[in-house]
This record gives sequence, C-alpha cells and structure tokens, in this order.
Amino acid sequence: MNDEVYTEILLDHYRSPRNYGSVENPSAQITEHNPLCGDTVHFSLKVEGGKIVDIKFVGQGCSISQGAASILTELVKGKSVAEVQAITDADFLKILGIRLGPNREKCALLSLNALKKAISTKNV
Amino acid sequence: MNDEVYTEILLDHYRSPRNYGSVENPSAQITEHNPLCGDTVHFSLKVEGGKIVDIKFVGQGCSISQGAASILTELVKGKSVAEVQAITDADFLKILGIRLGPNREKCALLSLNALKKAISTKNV
Amino acid sequence: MSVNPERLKKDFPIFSNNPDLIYLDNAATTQKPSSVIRAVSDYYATINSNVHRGVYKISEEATEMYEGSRKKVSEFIGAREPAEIVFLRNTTEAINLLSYTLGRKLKKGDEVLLTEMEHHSNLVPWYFLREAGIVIKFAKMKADFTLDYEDFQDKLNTRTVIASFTEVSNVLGTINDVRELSNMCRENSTISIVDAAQSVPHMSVDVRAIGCDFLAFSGHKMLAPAGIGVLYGRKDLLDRMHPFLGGGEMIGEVDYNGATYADVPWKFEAGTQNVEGAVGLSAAIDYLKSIGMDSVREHERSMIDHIFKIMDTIGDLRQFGPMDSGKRGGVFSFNIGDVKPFDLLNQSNTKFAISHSIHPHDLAAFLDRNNIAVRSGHHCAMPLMGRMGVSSTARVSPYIYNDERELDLFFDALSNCRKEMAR
Amino acid sequence: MSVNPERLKKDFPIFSNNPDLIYLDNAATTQKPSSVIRAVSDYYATINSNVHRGVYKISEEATEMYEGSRKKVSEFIGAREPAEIVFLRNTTEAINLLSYTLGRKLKKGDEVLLTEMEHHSNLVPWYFLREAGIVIKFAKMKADFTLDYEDFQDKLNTRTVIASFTEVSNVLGTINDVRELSNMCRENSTISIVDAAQSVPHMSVDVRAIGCDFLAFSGHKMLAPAGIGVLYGRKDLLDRMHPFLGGGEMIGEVDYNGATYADVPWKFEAGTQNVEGAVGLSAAIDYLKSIGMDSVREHERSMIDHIFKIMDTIGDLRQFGPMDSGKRGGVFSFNIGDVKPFDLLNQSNTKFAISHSIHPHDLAAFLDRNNIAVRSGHHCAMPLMGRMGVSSTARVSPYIYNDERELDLFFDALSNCRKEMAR
Ligand SMILES: Cc1ncc(COP(=O)(O)O)c(C=O)c1O
Ligand SMILES: Cc1ncc(COP(=O)(O)O)c(C=O)c1O
Repeated sequence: MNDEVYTEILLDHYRSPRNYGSVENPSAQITEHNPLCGDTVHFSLKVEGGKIVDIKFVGQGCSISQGAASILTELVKGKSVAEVQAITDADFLKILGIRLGPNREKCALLSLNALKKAISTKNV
Repeated sequence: MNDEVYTEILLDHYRSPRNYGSVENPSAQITEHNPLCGDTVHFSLKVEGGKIVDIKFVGQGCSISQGAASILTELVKGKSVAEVQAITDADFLKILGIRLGPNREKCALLSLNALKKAISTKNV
Repeated sequence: MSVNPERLKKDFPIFSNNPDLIYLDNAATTQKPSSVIRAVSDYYATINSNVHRGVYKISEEATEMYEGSRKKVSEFIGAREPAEIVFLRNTTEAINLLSYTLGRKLKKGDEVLLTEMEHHSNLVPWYFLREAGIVIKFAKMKADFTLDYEDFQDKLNTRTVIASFTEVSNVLGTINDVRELSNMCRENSTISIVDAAQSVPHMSVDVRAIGCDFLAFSGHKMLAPAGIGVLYGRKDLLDRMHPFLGGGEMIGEVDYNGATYADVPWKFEAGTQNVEGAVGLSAAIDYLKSIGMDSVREHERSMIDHIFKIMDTIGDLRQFGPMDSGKRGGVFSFNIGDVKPFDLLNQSNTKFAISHSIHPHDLAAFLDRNNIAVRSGHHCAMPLMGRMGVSSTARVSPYIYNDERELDLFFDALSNCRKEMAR
Repeated sequence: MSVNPERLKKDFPIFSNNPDLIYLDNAATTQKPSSVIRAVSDYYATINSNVHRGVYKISEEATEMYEGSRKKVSEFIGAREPAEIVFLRNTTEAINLLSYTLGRKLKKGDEVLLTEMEHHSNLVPWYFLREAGIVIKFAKMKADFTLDYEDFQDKLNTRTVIASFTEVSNVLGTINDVRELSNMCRENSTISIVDAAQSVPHMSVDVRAIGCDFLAFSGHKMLAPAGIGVLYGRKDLLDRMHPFLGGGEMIGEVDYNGATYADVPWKFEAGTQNVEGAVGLSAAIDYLKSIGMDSVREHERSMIDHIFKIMDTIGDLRQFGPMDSGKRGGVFSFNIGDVKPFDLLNQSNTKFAISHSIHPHDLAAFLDRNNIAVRSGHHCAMPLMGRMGVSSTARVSPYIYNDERELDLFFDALSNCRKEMAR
C-alpha cells in the first residue's frame, strides 16, 4: 500500500508479526478493543525488577492496529515500566512514522493504551 | 389599535365586555388557559331543551382572548348545543374579522374551544 | 421517471467542490442538495426566531414554517394528522423516548422482542430496561440473511409488551415485512415499533399501510441536516404517554407544586427546538418527492443488481445479505477473505493468525486514496457481526447521486487493492 | 474595546433583509452572523459526513472539526479538558440528562434544591422525580428580585443531594452569585448545577472559577444554530454516571446479553450527532471572542442603564428586576399597569375586571407594527410569575447588535401604544 498512509515497516510487522503469542505465567495481561471498529489486541508480559523482560501479543484487526502492536512489543522489551508509561501518543505515532486522522489514530494507539493500562495495575 | 390587527368591534368588546360575570346554578362551567401565554377564560352557562339560554364569562388576558370571549357569548346565546359544536375555527375567525399568525390565533380560539369542551360533557 | 444521478449530482455542492469524490457511505449519512442548504441559510437570513410564543411577525412566520414542516412529514409517511409527528434529534432519541416512557409501565418479567439484526440504537435503549427485570428476546436471522418470521411469531407471547424491529437492516440490506410483523404484534396486543432509519430515505413508507404503532427515522440520512429526526406515534398512544424531557414548551401550567402538560405533539418537544433542522427536512422531502420515492427505490435496486453482476470478478469476496434485490435495500456489506472475530484461545494457538484476508479498515483506507468513501467496521451492529461470524465488514451504500460508473470504479479499486495487499 | 452595534449589525443578514427590524427578543434566541451561516453551509459543501467512524478523508476532517469545536467550547468556559464537554440539543436536554441519570441514585426523602426564579427547564425535569418521593425545595426570591442566599443556605441540609440554579434569570435579569452558591453546595456535599442559558452568551463564564459540578447552556442563544447545546460536567462525575440515551457511538462493546459504554464524553452522545451545529457553535464562539465577553457584558449593562434612564417617562410602567445594572443581565421585564393573574372568585365580583392596563400581548402586537420584536407571556417561568403577582410580562432583551437608538424607538412606540389603547 501507499507510503503516505502505511510505512513498509508497519506493513512488514503486520504481515510477519513479531512476538506473536502468549507469555506463560504472565505478570500482567490485558485484552483491549477499539470500540470504533472492533480491532482487538491482547498483551501478556513478564515484569521483573520493574523491567519488562518478556512480552507477546495476539490480536485481530487492521494492519495499523496489528502492525503497531508488533512494533510496540519490540520497542518496550527491556524497558522499565516507568519508561513505557512515559511514551506519549505523539512519540509512538512518530515511531510508527504515519500521519493519521483522528479516527484512524485510534487504531494506531490501541496497543500503547492497552499496554500502559496493563502495567499500571498494582501487581506489576 | 390598527384595523389590520384588531377590529374596532373586537376592541369594543374588550373594553366593554358583554355578558361579564357568572350564571347562577349553571348547567356547565369551565376554566381554560392558553398555555402559551396564560390567557384565561371562564364560562358558565345554562342549557335548557338543548339550547344555550344564558351564558356569561370572566377572564384575564389580551384584547383578542377577552374580546373574542365576549363576542362568543353574544353569538351563541339562543343557539342549540349542536349548532355551537358546528362552529369551526375558521368560522369564528371570520366572525372576529381578524387575520392572525398561528401563535396569536390560539388567543382568538381559546374561548371557542373552551365552550365546545364545556358543552360536550355528558350533563348538558 | 427514472433517477438521473449525473444530473442530480449537480445539485450537491460537495460534488462540485470534490469532483472526484465517490461517496458510497449513504447508509451512514447523506449529502445535502443546495435547496436544503439554501432553505437553512434563508431561514437564518429572514425569519430566524423562537417559535410558538412570539406574537411578532418573524416568530409567527417561523412557527408557520415549523408546523408546516410537521404537516409535510405527516403527509410524506401517511400519518393521520400532524399531531402524530414528534420532532426529535434522530432515530436514536426517538427509540430512547419510547424505551424511557413506555418502559415506565413495564413490570419484572415483561418482554421486549427485537430481532438479531438491529442497530445498537434499537438495542441499548431496551437493554437499560433489563435492570428492572425486563426480558429482551431476539427473533432469529436465517442463513439467507432474512428474518425468521416463524421465530418472531413464536417469541411473541402474553408477556411481550413491546416489539421493535428495523424495516431495512443497515448491514444486510434485508427488507423486513414490517406490515406482517406489525400485524402479528397487533393480534398479540403488543406495541409495534419500526426503526425506519434505513427505509424512509429510500422507499415509499406509509405508516397506516404498515399499521405500526410507532416509527422512527433521521433527517440526515435523507438529504436533510443532522440534528432533526422524527418519531411517528399513533395519536391515542402518544396522548396517554408520560412526557420524556421536561421543560419549556411542553407544559400546560406550572406552579411550585407541579405541572400539567401540553397537547401532543408539543408534550414531547421540550425546550427550544431545531427549527432550521425542520425547515431543512421539509426542503429535503420536497427534493425527494420531486424525484419520487418509487424511483429512488428502483434506482437503488438497479445499483444492487449491478453489484451482483460484477462482484464475482473479485476473488475471495464474501457478501452478506439476501441475493434477491427485490428484498434488499441499497446496502452491500462484504469482506475480502475471512475477517474473524477475536478469540483469545484460538488466536494464541497459531503464529499465523493474521491471514491473507484484507481487513475492512485497510480496504477503506486504500479506497480512500482513490477518493472512494466506504464504511468499514461493525456498523453499530456488533451482535449481528457476531452472528455473521465476522468482526467487521466493509459496506457500500449508494444513493440517488451514485451511478454504475462509480460502482465500476469501486470494483476496479477493490481489485487493485487485492493485488497490492498480496504482494 | 467597546461594542459597535451599528458595525456588528452588518454581519447579520437578517438585518440587511429587514432593515427596520428592531429585534429585542435575544433572551429567547439570537440572530446568526454570516460567519456562522457560512460555517454551516461550507461544512455541507465540503466535508459533510459521519464523524468518528469513517476512515476516509472527509470523515476524518469532519471528526477533527467536531472535536475541535468541543475543544473550543471547553476553553471558552474554562473546563479542564474537552472530555468535560458533552454536546446535546440545548439546556433543556442537559438538565434532563442530569435529572434522569443523577435521579437514578436518589431515594425517597432526598431533596433537590432549586430557586423560585427558575425556568421551566430547570423545574419540570426535577418535578418528575417527585413520583419517586424526592422532595423539591425552592430558595426564596427577595422583594428586590434578588435571591435570598440565607434561605438557600438554610434549605441546604443533609438530605439535599442536588441543587440546581440559574446564573441569570431570563425574567428578572438577576445575576446570581453562582460561585457562592456552588461553594455552599460543596461544603454541604451537594451536587451543584448551574443553568447558564442566560449567562454564557452574555458574560465571561469560567466553570473552574465558579466551582460548580455541572453547567448547561444553548448555542442558539449565543449566535449559533439551534439544535446544539452543551453540558459541562466534572470529569470524575461524568465518568461515574449511568448513560442517558443508549445507541450508536456511545458503546464500548455490545452483544445480545449486554453492553459496555464508551469513555466520556461520547458515552453521552448516542446516535448521529449534530456536527454542523457544533461547527456553527465554534464559529459563534470565534465571533464572540473577537468582540470579547467583557465588552459584550459592558454593552448590555449600558443598555440596561439607558433603559433605567428613560423608563420613568412611561406612566404606569412597572419593571421587575434589580435596580442595579451591575447585578443584572441584559433583560428588562415590565408591564403597563397591573396584569393580574386570573382569580375566578375575585374576577366574578366586578363587571370591570378588565382594567385599563395594557396586556403584554397587546403591547407586543402593537410594537410589532413598528417592527419591534419583544416577548410577552410567562417566559417559561410560570411559578415565578405567580410570585411576582402577575399573569405575564413584556420583556426586552438587547444583545450586541442593539443600540440606544433602538431602545429610544422602543420607548417611543410604547408611549404611542399607551395613547392609542387609552382612546
Ligand atoms: C434561564 C433559562 N434556562 C433554560 C432555558 C432553556 O433553554 P433551551 O430552550 O435552549 O433548552 C432558557 C431559555 O429558554 C433560559 O432562559
Ligand atoms: C437501522 C438504523 N437504525 C438506527 C440508526 C440510528 O440513526 P441515528 O444515528 O440517526 O439516530 C441507524 C443509523 O445510524 C440505522 O441504520
């Protein structure tokens, strides 16, 4: 598809998702839906010493939501919980390298929001 | 006031209302309000042999609502209940000799509607 | 008279400003002809004022326009009198008005019968009643995407106080025989409500011929502004109902101890109304009448027939809806490949869960690059998506300004999209 | 910067089309400047579409405009974030939303505190709760037409769950110190609701400075289209509230068994929204900001001062409202002579019950012949009329496009009316 809309990297992640699946005995897991379109992502992750040591996702949805989830897993692996919480929407959109309208943006930000929610729970 | 809006007859009835007051031992009476502006009319009347033999009104409101009530009392005295029920809104507006928009029309028709309601009750 | 989309298109400024725009999302909302836009601007520029209460000229004139629009709507759908027409914001508000006011009388165990193919707006307002122990039932959809009338009849029982059903599904295009359904309701002393959001804009609708108790639709789906919608209700029923919103204009008398209410329909129109919306709706009805609702219907049917003819050129295309255009409105939902709902357990079992189907969002984004506007998603009918075994679909919904050439361009783009996504 | 009505008037097409129109019914609804009319037409002609769900260009653009308007409103009234702004039809719907949703939590014996000077829209929605045993109380108005703050404080007790009060009375012009009232509420753990229908259009309003929990106003009273209104609510409160209308756009997920809801503010915006209304409201705010709300307020104050200066030239004129223009918005209610409420017993006692006062309706009709539009009636405040001892009043409510010359012409016509009616 067109570079204006989707970068090759994003499409590559969509076609060959990284870290696809589930972490065993996760410290946290979460399923989030984009109510606007039904895109879904599920993250399972292991936190040790305040750091994300392992993370996997499964999901269903458009190339942006799923590609972004895959990119996110690579981005945060090894990062501290605090570092992940500090990633802003704008940061993540920049990393994805795409410019989107307000509706489609929700697809791109679904996974970041889900992950932040997952690691903000008491137990991690 | 202006003939376009109010006829002299109407104004005369407003300034010197006919049949003002209450009929004793009425066969029917009714108080009606115009919810749009608070105009009020009260009719009390005597029906004998299906005919309105006496009718009086009291009220509070604008010249159209009160003038029309006064004119109506003169119009219906001596008429049968059926004849009064047959008076249409258009008929009455013609008798009043005024042309009004939909809002102000409600002032003009308040008394006719009240009277018809009063004589449609079982007991007259 | 048959519809001439090319000529009609000239009446819509958005197409002069975007000459390449192929707008195929009319089930969501329609474009506005100049006559409607002008009716609204002219209203502002000449008689804009508060209706019903002003005794000055522009207010009398605005009142005449507002009530004139009510009369026009009442004639357009065959109501007995204008008093049966309540102006609201949209179909959604109309159904909520009913669920709130009729809901007051329901008791624990009473039933509301819906169908499996309803829009969220004809689901969620009824779901609210569950808190009070009201039971919601759903008449089934058959494998051919039509309603199971036997199941509807079976589920109508002595506890069924209300039944509410769509005339045309906004996902499947399925046209339900609402006359038959209303008939079943009447024989069961069940209140019948027709969601006509997708029918009134597209075909001739006559509430007396249908014989329903209530019917709702939205102006914005029929060339009129947003913010104006209609609830038709049988006068005797409206008369007996509790008001919905309280406030100015809907009262008879008010003191500190209580209030009496105005006559129908004003009892249901609290606060300052969207007069310009009603004025715009009136102009939209004039426009549609000048075409003729039967012609509108015929045109949409021919659009669907055209789609049926070429859709098989697209590999892996799955369409959702009855294959008889006579029983289907101008709505075409489809997917390329399987767009399954999310399922955590199955999803986890494979590394290749993302199949080579094209997600409707990606499809719509691709089409957008070709200036073709189609909808993708659950179309506010998530439960139905579940029944169809998909998470979402793409949807094309033509209207009077669309023609076969545009559909051809749409299918060309679809075919290109498949090629690009496959590389 | 001070307001220049003559210059501003040129921005309003209705005054080019009716050069002699003296429009003094702005508390009912205001006229629309070309910039607002154009914003709406341009929207139709360029990006009209459904918001939030389309992934095609015009839908993304329409969504940006709609949410941009929300942001503008939130800044205009000093909200913490756009999520605190819910778009509705008008003030009336906003207060009903609150009475229905907050009302769910009230128990028999709980109290709602209002004032004696409320509009029907801030009375009737609360009256509905009486059926559930909720007690409605009224803080008194004093003889000088101001609110009795001590009485308000006295009536706030441990059972007072909600208090709802107007910032500016649409009959008296009285400006209530809503900051003080909200303060009393907070100290009593009472939810505070401000009816700002007559304040936001006319003066600078800051919800955080006020410290209220909710605040409502209508677009049509501030140069914007009808059909668009605003509920401001504290985010934490909105988050915890049950939705009001159910349907499309306000959901999270729906299946046949139930539904979850979207985040605030969308949770309260069911169905297709009045996007063009929001676009028009945004343009109206731009227009008002270009004048400056403090200038608007100063102008209206000067209008009231001018009225105070000349009103005594009219014999038998009785005005209703505080005599300090610093405590009074741009609203002037009055009567010529006594316009008593109907009283069957006293009425019957005299043949001359129709006195030589001029009924406000006749007055307004006379003024209309001079192209002067004023309101007459109970102004949707019947209980207050009772307290004032009148059945109705005439009301003049100037805005930015009115000037002293127009007020002079109004008083001239009033004086002529007295002469004619006296013959
Ligand atoms: C003080 C006050 N509150 C509420 C309203 C109701 O506003 P709306 O009719 O726009 O809902 C009005 C105006 O009519 C008003 O003046
Ligand atoms: C079948 C059906 N019902 C109800 C609605 C709701 O209409 P609105 O959003 O105008 O209230 C729609 C459209 O969105 C629809 O297609």
